Amino acid sequence: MKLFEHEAKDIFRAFNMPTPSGGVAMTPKEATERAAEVGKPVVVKAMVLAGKRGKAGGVKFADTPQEAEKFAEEILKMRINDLPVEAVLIEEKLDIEQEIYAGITIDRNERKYVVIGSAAGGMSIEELAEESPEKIIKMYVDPSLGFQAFEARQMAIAMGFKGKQINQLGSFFLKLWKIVEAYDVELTEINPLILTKDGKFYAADARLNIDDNSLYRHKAIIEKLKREPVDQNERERLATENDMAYVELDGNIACICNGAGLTMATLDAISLYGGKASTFLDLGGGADAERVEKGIEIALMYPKVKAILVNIMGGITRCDDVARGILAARNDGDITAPIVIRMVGTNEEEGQEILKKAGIPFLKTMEEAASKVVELVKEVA
Amino acid sequence: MKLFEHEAKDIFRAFNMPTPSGGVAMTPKEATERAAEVGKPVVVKAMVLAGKRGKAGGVKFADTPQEAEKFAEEILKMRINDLPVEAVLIEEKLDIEQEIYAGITIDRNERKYVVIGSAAGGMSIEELAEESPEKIIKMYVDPSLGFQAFEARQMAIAMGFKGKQINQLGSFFLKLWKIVEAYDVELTEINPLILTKDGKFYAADARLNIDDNSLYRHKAIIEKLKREPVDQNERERLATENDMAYVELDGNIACICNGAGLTMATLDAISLYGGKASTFLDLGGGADAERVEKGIEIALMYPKVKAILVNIMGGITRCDDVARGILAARNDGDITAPIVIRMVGTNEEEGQEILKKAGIPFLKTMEEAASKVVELVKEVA
Amino acid sequence: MAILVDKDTKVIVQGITGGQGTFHSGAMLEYGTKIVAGVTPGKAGEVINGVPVYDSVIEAKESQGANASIIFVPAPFAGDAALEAIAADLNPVVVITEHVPVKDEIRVIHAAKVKGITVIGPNTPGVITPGAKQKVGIMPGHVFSHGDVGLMSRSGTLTYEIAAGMTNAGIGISTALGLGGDPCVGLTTIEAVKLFKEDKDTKALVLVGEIGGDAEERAAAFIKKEYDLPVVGFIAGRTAPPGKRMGHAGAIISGSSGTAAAKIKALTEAGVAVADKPSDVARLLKEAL
Amino acid sequence: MAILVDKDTKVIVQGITGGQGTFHSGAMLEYGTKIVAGVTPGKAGEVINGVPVYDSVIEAKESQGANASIIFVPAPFAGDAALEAIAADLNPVVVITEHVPVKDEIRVIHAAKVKGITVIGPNTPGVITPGAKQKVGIMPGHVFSHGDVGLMSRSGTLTYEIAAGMTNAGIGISTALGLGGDPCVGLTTIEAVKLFKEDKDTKALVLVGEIGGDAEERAAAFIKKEYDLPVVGFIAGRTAPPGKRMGHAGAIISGSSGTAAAKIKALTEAGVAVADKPSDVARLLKEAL
Repeated sequence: MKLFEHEAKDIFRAFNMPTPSGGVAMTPKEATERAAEVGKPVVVKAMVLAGKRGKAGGVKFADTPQEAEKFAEEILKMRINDLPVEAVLIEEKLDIEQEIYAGITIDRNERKYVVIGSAAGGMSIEELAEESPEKIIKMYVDPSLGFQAFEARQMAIAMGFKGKQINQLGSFFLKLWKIVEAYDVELTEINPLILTKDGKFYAADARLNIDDNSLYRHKAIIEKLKREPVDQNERERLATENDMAYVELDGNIACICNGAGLTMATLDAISLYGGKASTFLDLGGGADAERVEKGIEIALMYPKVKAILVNIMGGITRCDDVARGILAARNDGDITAPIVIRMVGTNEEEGQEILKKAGIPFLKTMEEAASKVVELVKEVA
Repeated sequence: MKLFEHEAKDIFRAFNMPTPSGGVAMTPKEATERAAEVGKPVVVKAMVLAGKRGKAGGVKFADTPQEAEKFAEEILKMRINDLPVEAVLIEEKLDIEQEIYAGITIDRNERKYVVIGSAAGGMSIEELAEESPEKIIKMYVDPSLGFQAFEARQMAIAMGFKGKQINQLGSFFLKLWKIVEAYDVELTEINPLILTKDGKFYAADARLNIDDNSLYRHKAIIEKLKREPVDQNERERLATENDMAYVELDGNIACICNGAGLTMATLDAISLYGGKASTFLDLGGGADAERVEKGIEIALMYPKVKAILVNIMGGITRCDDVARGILAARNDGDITAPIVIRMVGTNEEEGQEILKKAGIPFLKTMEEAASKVVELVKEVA
Repeated sequence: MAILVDKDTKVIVQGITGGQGTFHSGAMLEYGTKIVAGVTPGKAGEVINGVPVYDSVIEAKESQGANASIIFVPAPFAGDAALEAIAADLNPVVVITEHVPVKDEIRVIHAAKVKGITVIGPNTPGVITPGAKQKVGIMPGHVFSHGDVGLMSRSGTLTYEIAAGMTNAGIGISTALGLGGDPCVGLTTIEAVKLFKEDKDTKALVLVGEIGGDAEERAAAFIKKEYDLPVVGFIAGRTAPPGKRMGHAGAIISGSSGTAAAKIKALTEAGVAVADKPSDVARLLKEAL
Repeated sequence: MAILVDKDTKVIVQGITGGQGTFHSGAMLEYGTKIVAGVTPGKAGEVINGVPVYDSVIEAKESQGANASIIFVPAPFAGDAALEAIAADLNPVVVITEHVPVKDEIRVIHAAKVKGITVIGPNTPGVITPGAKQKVGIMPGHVFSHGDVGLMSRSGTLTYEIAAGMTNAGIGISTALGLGGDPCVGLTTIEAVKLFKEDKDTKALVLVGEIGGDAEERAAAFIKKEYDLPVVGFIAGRTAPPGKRMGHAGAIISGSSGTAAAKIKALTEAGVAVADKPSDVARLLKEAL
């Protein structure tokens, strides 16, 4: 679950991490009030769960409350990365001495949390990693001891800080770690973490992603946020509700399969035969007829879809169940695009029998099926 | 810091640990109200930070609110172990199927937390350890992993529980561990933890001691309790405020020394010569003149004191500082009992010079000093 | 011979009384797996598929002499179940459960590492050694035939697809191994290659990877230096867009890292024949052997 | 020879810029201790008593080649400082600080144990080896003279009292060691006895104990079985009442355990000559040697 910047900053403040003064506004009028409260030049930022909002025009500096209102109005109307801007955050514009990067994420090779810092913040860590990898300091967290205060200070030292800034910046890293531990955070970034001209550190930005698998442990915070995850469109939300993995792509063939690896391989096969997939839809293990029907329904809600490829490798999933699901979808008139079916494995013969009786054709290999669906789309176009 | 039972139970409830219904009362009238709210027979318990309050008459069962009021009135007037009863706790009288012991403390040999349980609760764990040690189950907590749910269940299994009670009791132990971790608890006991006839577990009692050295980490809870540690008399409190170790004993000679080991050894030496100490007072390391004077002042507040033995082994503590402190106390007229001084080590000669000039006698070995002070007391008596 | 699971493997099924545990313990027993006990706290005395149920792993182990565990308990309790298996020195510990919080995974993996225990998964189909008729997992046993090719993969059904293709082509498997679809898993790709290297009955490898992380690149570096037998690879997700989780929590391209192209390049440079389609794997194996 | 501290010991003083750190680093230097660096985060570049100050232990160690640490930082930060010293592989780590939370002590002791590092204390006067003119601690150096008797104790000034008595009687010390007055300390009594047993220049032991716990009983059992040289004991707190902390957090009789009587009995049965008064220790040593 990705938190909005202002939500993340509420948590930061609960851990005594300094953030710029200001607050969130849902309307241009509220933005004026927030800016007036700050009483200094402010930054107006789009609250949207998408990266690169700065480049999309979602961050503006305003010298007066009136200007803040104007920018808030503009920004609140925007969509960034196909997502609506939910609110704006009005914050004091800081007097910047230095922009710093601070983050914690999980290193999948080490199977450890890794704390990352750089004195060259402001740009994305990926860009920084390409341009100046030597400027990135990484420290792995011992799984039995956790991240220690002395290690947090070592981060600051390695980043080139001196004197009391070692303790100040170390304290920032330590608090960030405590937040990671407390909230099952899988990725957090403060970029930039700002050192002001008068020598203070502030979390000027805040990214905080909570491990979705851990949300059952954090009911209090979800309750407090009073919202569901919002970085999804209607189809994505529907798929999540039905516990299906669903990703939209640029092509026009919807792939409905069981298993993530098989679904990816199916997408790839379509590409090999010159087609382009529109949809990654993994039904998961042991899908029954109803689930198959639901999957077809969700896939067809996406306007780009011109054809469907169902590719099932029966293991726990039984081919007869899949066949019944397809049949039901057809009988309900849900299948509004050409469909190609490939289905092998558990109860393969029973499933094929059902399809045969219903006059629905099916294929035996995924290569045949992929090549067939690409052909169909070409005919439709 | 020892918490009162009702304070400990507030924490238990915050961790979703079932406790009997009821509440605390400061007056007999409040006790009636609490009992009426419970609406069933209740137990009226003295809130006092002393063991064996049951044997002292501090726990009574009342069938009606009127009876509860009467018992509350009696109990609120009591002193148990020389401490006033601060309040009474009125709680539902449970329908007991079994009394269980559950506790967590620190094992000083293993340098680990140890979880302790017994299906034979109700009596003190020390008595139980003597009578039926085989009924006590102990499990050490791995310092890097902490106490795990499966270990908590193993406790319940080893204690002889079966079926869903394994999970229920396991959950009790796990919550107790989480409290220990969250609040730097050095000792907690639920004795008895009651299994009711309808198959539910309740923390019927609650003992919770927080490591005094960790209190700086728990300001929120201390704030919430709105009290200072209360299991001390005025002299003890004064010594604590002045960061001195102070213990009152049955004899009549106050020992004022530097270092806990030396102070104990001085007490023992007095006993060897046929005397009895009234006071253990360890000034700590590096005591200055003011501190020595303060120590003498506190020691003499205890009415039992008939003579004082100051025994200083100068290391960080300087004998001249000690001499100046004694001199100041004498000059202020604070020394109202015979005093014997033994003082060696750092700046020994300067210190002795000061005492000599002031006409205050001193001795060179602790044996001489101990034997001398015992003589003095005999003369006084 | 094989790796991880063989005829001497005696398995405890943790969470045997749940739907998944009951269903798959039945399927495993049918395949031939030696399941000696099940564990569900509070349900000691029950019997599932003829298997006695205990309250704790240690009781089950001590009563029945088990040496491995497979875990079907729900995600919130899976980490605890794995720690219980590790504490009882079962090895390997196969965690089928999906959606285990990554913080729990890290704790489990670290605890296992300290004791030298292999954790497979979480979010894995498990391990199967067809020659010993032992599967500790949820894969359909009939698609795996006995032979001398080791198969490892980060995904389930894709593994079955490739195994079925191999079986149809008359190529058998020594051990097939699901590594799990999560970013953090116990046994890593490179560790699996090392295990197969030590197994004298494995004469070739199939490495099925997917986008996300650089486990395949690391394995490729090892293969280039240390592994002399034929290896055929397949990488799923060539057409996956960056920044999207493709079903598996671990299948995500972040920035320029974790792409199929990079993995295919690394494997090719290590002398691995990389298949374009799952069905090419069997053909490339035949060419290589 | 001696134990823990000798002429090759090169010490880092953590918290050197604080009052205690500055005062005692001066006293240690005066005694002859090789202090090579101090550490106070944020104060790199300062010089205290001629000793250069660094921001971190690792920097201090790498710059000056230290191998031991003494810690004077305030209690809330002492656990972190000890973990920093342990991470930098300094050994021993002497924690002078009093009032360290026991939870922190447990973490530190465990972390050290995993790496085979000796932690002395917390709440200890430290270690002194008079023959090498090295003290890593706060004891007054002049009361300890060089010789072949090992001295260990759970208290400070009582140790000085006994050491002074030995010095006056012409008995010298190989190494004297404060174990610390807290219930949980790093180096335990029995471990100290074992270290002295391995030291061929220690010909006899003085074991100064006090009420609380059963460290002395455990050491007595070991001495009975494995230690053949003379041992003289002293136990403080014979007249202490149960249930009261006698100054040290660890000096408390709980129920019937931790009494002086039990300790004296165990030591006597192990062949240890137990002194009635501190001044008897030197006499008993003379008789034994």
